[in-house]
Amino acid sequence: MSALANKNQKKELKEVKKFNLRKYREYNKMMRKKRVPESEYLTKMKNPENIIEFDNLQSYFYTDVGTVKAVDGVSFDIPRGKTIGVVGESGCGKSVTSLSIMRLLQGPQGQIAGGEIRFNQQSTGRVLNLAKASIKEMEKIRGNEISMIFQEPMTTLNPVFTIGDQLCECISLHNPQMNKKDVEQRALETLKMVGIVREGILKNYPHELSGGMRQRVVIAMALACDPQLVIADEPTTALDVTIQAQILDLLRELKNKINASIMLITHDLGVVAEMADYVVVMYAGRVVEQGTADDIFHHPAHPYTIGLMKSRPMLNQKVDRLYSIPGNVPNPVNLPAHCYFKNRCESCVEACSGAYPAMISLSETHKVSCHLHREAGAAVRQAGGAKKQTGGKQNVQ
Amino acid sequence: MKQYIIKRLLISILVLFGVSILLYGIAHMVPGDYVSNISSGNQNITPEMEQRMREAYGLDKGPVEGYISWLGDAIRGDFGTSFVYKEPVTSIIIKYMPATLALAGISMVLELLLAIPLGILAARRQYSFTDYTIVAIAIVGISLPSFFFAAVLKRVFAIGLGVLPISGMVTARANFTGFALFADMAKHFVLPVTVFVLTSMGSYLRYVRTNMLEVLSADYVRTARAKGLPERKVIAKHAFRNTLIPIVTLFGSMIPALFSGAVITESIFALEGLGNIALKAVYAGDIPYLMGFNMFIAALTLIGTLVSDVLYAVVDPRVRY
Amino acid sequence: MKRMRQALALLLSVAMLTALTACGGGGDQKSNEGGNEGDSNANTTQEEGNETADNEEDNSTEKESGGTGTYDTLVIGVQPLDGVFSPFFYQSAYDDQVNSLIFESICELNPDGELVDNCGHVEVKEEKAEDGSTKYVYTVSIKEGMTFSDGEAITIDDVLFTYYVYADPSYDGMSTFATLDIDGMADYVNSEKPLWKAISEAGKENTDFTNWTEEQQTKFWEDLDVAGAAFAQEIVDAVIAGQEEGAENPIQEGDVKGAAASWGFELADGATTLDFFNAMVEQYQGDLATLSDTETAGSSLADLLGETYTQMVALSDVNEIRGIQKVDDYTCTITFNSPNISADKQVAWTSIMPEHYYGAGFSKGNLDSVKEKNTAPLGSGAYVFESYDNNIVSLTANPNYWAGEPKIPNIKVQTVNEEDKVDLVLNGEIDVTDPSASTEIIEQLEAETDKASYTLVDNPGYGYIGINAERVPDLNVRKGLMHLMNRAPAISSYYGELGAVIERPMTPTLAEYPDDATEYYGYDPAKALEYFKAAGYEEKDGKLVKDGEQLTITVGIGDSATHPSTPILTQMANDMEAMGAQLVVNDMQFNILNTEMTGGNLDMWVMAWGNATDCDLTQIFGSKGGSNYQRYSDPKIDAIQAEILKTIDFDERCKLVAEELDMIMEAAVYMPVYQRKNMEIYNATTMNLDTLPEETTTYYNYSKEIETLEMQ
Amino acid sequence: MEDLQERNQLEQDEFEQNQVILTPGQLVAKRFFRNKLACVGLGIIIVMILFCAIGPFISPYGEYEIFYINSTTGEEVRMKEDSVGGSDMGINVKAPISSAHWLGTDADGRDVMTRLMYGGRISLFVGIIVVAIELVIGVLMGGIAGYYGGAVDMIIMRLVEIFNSIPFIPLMLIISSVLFASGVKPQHKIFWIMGIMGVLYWAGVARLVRGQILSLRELEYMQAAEATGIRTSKKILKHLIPNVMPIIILIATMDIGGVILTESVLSYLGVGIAWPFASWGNMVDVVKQSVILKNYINIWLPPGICILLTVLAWNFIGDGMRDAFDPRMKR
Repeated sequence: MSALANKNQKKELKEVKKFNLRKYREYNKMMRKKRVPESEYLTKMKNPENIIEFDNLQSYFYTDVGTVKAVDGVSFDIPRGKTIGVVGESGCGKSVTSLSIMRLLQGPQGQIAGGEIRFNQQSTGRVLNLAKASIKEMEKIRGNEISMIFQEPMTTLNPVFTIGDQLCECISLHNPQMNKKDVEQRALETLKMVGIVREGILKNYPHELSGGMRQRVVIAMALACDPQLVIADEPTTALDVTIQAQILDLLRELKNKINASIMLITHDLGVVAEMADYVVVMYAGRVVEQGTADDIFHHPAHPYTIGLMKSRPMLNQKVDRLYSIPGNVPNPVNLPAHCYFKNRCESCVEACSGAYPAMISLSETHKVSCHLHREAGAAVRQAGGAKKQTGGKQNVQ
Repeated sequence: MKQYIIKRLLISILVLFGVSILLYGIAHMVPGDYVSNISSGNQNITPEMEQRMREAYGLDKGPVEGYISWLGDAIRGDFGTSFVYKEPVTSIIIKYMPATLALAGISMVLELLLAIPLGILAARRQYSFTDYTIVAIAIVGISLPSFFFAAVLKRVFAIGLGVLPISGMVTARANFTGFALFADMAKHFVLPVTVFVLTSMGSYLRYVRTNMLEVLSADYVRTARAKGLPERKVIAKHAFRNTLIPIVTLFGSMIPALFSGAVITESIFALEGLGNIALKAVYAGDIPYLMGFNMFIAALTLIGTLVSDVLYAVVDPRVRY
Repeated sequence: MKRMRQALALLLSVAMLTALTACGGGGDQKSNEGGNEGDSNANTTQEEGNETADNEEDNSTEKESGGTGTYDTLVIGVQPLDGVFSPFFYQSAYDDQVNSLIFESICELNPDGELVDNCGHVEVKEEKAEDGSTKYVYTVSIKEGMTFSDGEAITIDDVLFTYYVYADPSYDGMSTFATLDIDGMADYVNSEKPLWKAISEAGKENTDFTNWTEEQQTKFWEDLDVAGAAFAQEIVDAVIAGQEEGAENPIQEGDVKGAAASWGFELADGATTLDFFNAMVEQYQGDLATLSDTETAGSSLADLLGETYTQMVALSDVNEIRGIQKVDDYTCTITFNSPNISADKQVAWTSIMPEHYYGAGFSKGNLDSVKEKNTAPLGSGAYVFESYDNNIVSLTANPNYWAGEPKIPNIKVQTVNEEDKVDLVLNGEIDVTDPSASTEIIEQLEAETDKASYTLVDNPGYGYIGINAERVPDLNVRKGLMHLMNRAPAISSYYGELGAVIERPMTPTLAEYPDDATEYYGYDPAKALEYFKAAGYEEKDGKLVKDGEQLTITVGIGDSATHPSTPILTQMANDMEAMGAQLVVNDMQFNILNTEMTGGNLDMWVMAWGNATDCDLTQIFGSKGGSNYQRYSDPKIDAIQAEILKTIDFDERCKLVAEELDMIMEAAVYMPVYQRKNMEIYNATTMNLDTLPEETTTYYNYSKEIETLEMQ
Repeated sequence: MEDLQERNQLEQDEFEQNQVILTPGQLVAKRFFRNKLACVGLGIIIVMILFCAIGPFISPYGEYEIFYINSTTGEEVRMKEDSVGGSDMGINVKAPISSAHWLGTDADGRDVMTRLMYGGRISLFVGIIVVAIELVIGVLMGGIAGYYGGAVDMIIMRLVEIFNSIPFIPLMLIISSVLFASGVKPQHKIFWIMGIMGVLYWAGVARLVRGQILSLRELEYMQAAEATGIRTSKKILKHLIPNVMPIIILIATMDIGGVILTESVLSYLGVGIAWPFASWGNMVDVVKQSVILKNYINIWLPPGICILLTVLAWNFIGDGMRDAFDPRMKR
């Protein structure tokens, strides 16, 4: 019996490998293609007010044990000039979503398998599907129109180049018309903006700076070219608490100073509450709830969101024990057909064993993917007669 | 930095001292007494003559006495006179060094020139056909003894096809001068260098590949990409500079390997270099030369290690001495 | 730091550039050269060759590859040179090959190995001396009007200088000139001795106190008693310590008589160690040096005497050898005290060395200035030394050569590997070389006769297996071992036509070799077992034992993987194992085998002798012979050897030699194995083979007529 | 509510059952066997070991048995027979491939196939023993240096430098000359050579192990272990050794191949495994005779292939091990 199972398992593994190999080959072929005709990636925004629209994004990792669907059918929008918070446990696909925008998934294992990421490029007035755009196009966008702040300031800076080298590299790359002096001037300005005013900072190596300083440099690098969208991927996780506060202050300050959208990825609900206009809650590679900060914090609808809120320590509440959601995230390789949260859910109903729940609008801005709210959603639909829904596709506004 | 180098040099001298004791002790145990060697084939040599020769070569001294007198001379730069060549050891080393240095130097540069780009290429294309091919060739190269490669290459290219000379350093028949001589010598070096490169490139290549793989998955490489740097530049600047760090540490260990390898390669291709002579010296019991040669390489190795440590500081700003 | 980095970058790029140009250059050269060598007559390749030559701006290449098709350089392939190009101090035969081109000797060997005139002449005359003894006077003369390659005239003084260097007390080269019994030679060579030797040799009654005082002498004899007693004590201790546990009559502590008896000396009861020592002195007839060397049980007598007696004393200031006299500018005489069949070769088959060049700074006992010229030889031979680098010795024709300027303008002597020799000739890289012959090489050469030709001559030496008679003292055991050597199949399959089994330990190239000798010990394991049993060995539990010890023989062989005698040992080991005995085979590097053999640490060894020029076997088989590694001495052999050396009549000598060889065979210490052929191959595409000597023998090859050799 | 809990429990169990928890060892093994090349390597080694261990029992010939041939009848005669003394006997050298000699005979008239089996025993054995010795010394010295630091470290590291500065081949040549003279019996020489190679190689291992231990000491859990005040022996046994194991296993697999090559080079230089014993190294060194290289491919190619495959296999295994332990681990 077990031998048979073993055999089956082996056969399966073999097939996985074969499949992966095909995927890798496809990927390498795509990467090697020098020119991608514009028509393949030009598209239209659903709402020109948005800067980014995720439409059924699927980012998979083809590993030896099987395909890991890290992001599976995520759809939400980032409006221009707004801050959007993406929350969820580690491994829920937040970072993969952000890396997908930049097309920085570690290939050939990690690839965007489907869906669109529509980017409203202001400088050219075009709308690009970033999931398909040519690498050339991406290189123009990266660091220039969309920039990213990573979570580990210790390792995100190259240890063998000076701060100046790394900062100026970014500026001169996207502003070829600037001469060396201007670039340096600009670098210093940006540094000043993030609160670093120090003699000879440009000549310093990363290891000569403290963690907070380094994170400021990383932020400066992200802001150096006046991006339209800044993706901050857990910018404070790796820092001391006091430094965290400083960096958050800085981000909040910058939010007002620059005219850019911010996609803030974090598992810290407090940060989101303070900064975000909109919140997206992700679980196991899918969006389970989305809405304005007010919707999510004051009227959480999805049991998972509720759990998250409960597990937050409150200053003015006395509890014996902090709440924690029981159970574990399901195995990302073999995801069940039913709602992924079912095993951990305290308020399961009959329907939960059925198909994965569709997105349900609770209000104009508030959407949730849970069988508990089927009726409520229907009510809204009837009342508002609002937009049509297809599959799990949803818009924030 | 200066202080560090001085300290290292002092330690190196200490180490050299230890090396010399070890070497002298072992060399002195060698039974192949030079005098009995040269006299045994000659029917007419009498025991008295042998004794006289032994005294002349200083072979009648004990190990401690011998070592002290050797050390005393060595400190003054006198490593004695080679039994076989009847010339001061230092001048023999100087005379035969160019061939070995040329062989070892060119091989080393070529090894690095091939190992680094190929290693990077393999890492970039991990799990691709290119990757597998490069790694397979590299591993086959380090899976066969060098003399085997040498014999086969010689058979194919020199004897079979006749496109390259079989052995030696220059074409004896032609009196080449100037550039022609240089070209002629280069031609004679093609096979030995190929053997060298084939048989040792593999380990460096794998080393580069592993390091590159690690660097490629590093956060700062992602950062560089996120800045919008073209992939070429990401690899050439950000990744490469970081792979360089472990590579320079290889520098020190390459030198003894090269010289040890030179012993074999030089003897197969009849190149008159230090290694070939060392082989002869072992067979003939030429203790002064052996001591001089081994000390020379030990010193070179220590210098190599020092240089690689200094280079380490050059390529990695985090390292400060 | 920044500057350092830049420097590094610069350095690296320079290195790369060099490597690249080197490779590029190599590649270009390749194609041209290949074409040139492949077919030097085709017009197209000729043009290519010309182009190369033009580009290279090199005269000699142009000459070589330009239309005429002639070669001006002969390339001789030799095995690694030591670079000691001096007839005085060379050690390798290959260095000597170079020397023979640069230096010219007075007389030479003809194809039959007889000494004939070259640029000089030697003759011998018996003379009665005043004291009634017979002296043998050799008169050496050289041609008049010869010059060295630098134009300096050659006179007999150069010859005398050569003799004096060979005879110098500090001489450490290969020549044994200093051991010849030339009148006054001993006084000249041994003019210095350690004090203790000098006093002891002078004897107790000595009254000549020029070199030491009377007190010193008396003190010495007193000290000698003390040291002698200590010397004997050491032996006694060694004997007692060395006896086996539980021997029947153990020698008690302090029993000098017993110990001496086991050492081979009969003493009276209650003898002291001093008595023991005196007994030894008596046996050695006062020759303390030999006594000390042979009997010692650890310390030498000199050690025990102390440092005062080891200092050297000059016995006399002899600055000339009485027996060597200059007659005129071109003649000299050498007077021998005793007859010596090889004396003519010793005095006349020697290179003439320019005194004006090598003699500067030479004084008795100091050869440093002569040695300094080791790498820059100058002589009167056919060729002049130019340089030695990149593995190649460059020589040019000597216009002053006495027999006329050689026809080939340049000779290059290149060191090559033994394994590459044939291919190098076939590829056209070298012209003449001497690979070790094998049937496969012959086959290969026969298939390409248009490219190379070869000659085969007998090697003036032979391979043998020796047995140490001290370690294997029982004649029956030695004979048994001899009967286990199955030589014929091994030699026939290794050498084929190129070697033959020989039956007596002397090279058959010598005229005195008894050609009618028959097999002395045939391969016969049954007979061997009989001999072992006769020696007292018995079979016990499948083992051949005597006194509880298994018959075990240790044999040494060098480079067994390619040795012709290897199968003999394999078979022997197998047969001995079947009998219950053991053959321990040690595969050693040649130099170690040598040391072990000379040190007497092997029961049996496989070796070869080379370069024999006369039938004097005293060094090998004489009881005092320096190469008597089998450690077997027989007064009868000594006597017959002495007889042979004095027998000038050839037929008589042959008879004696045959008798001597039979005696040696009977002693079962030497098993002659093979006599092989030496091979020389010549490049047929570059050399004019018609100009090679008509007859090539062991003693005569192309280099003897190098001046008339021509290229194509 | 209870119902829900029960159900949850059930599903949780199911979940855990699906998600097989593997021990680190199993994980390594699993990753190792997923590497195809490593499996091929392991296969080659097993085949080679079987070939060399069992082969000699099957082969009808001895390791150094020579074969005679009657030159008139062409009949082959074995060494043990009485007729080998006959006058028309020659040795059956360099015989071609035949049913009696599957790979022919070598230049001394011995069966190549049989020698290949015996030679493999020696080559594989040398590789494993040398590595074992270098590991024992290297781990001990490196461990002491890394663990105690200070003056001990200083002295050991200087020793390491001394051993690193000596060119291996010239030294090995000298040492094996010494060996001959010290009266080592030929059948024991191999053990001496293994011992000496092990002793000469320890320095590299010591440096790696020391480095590893130094970096381990910096790790949090080590400091935590120290803070809890556990005994030194326990600290070494439970924390240091298991963490040094991967690097030790890596060195072992990588070096075995290298040692096999070195043995062949020593044989080539005439100081390796002594006659009459066979090793792949001394069998393949006949390539230096161009006559054999050219005409008798059956003599030199089989041992060459055996060396190539074996060293290749060890390399594959080493690579597989490295990837299995930690895909990012460097040497």
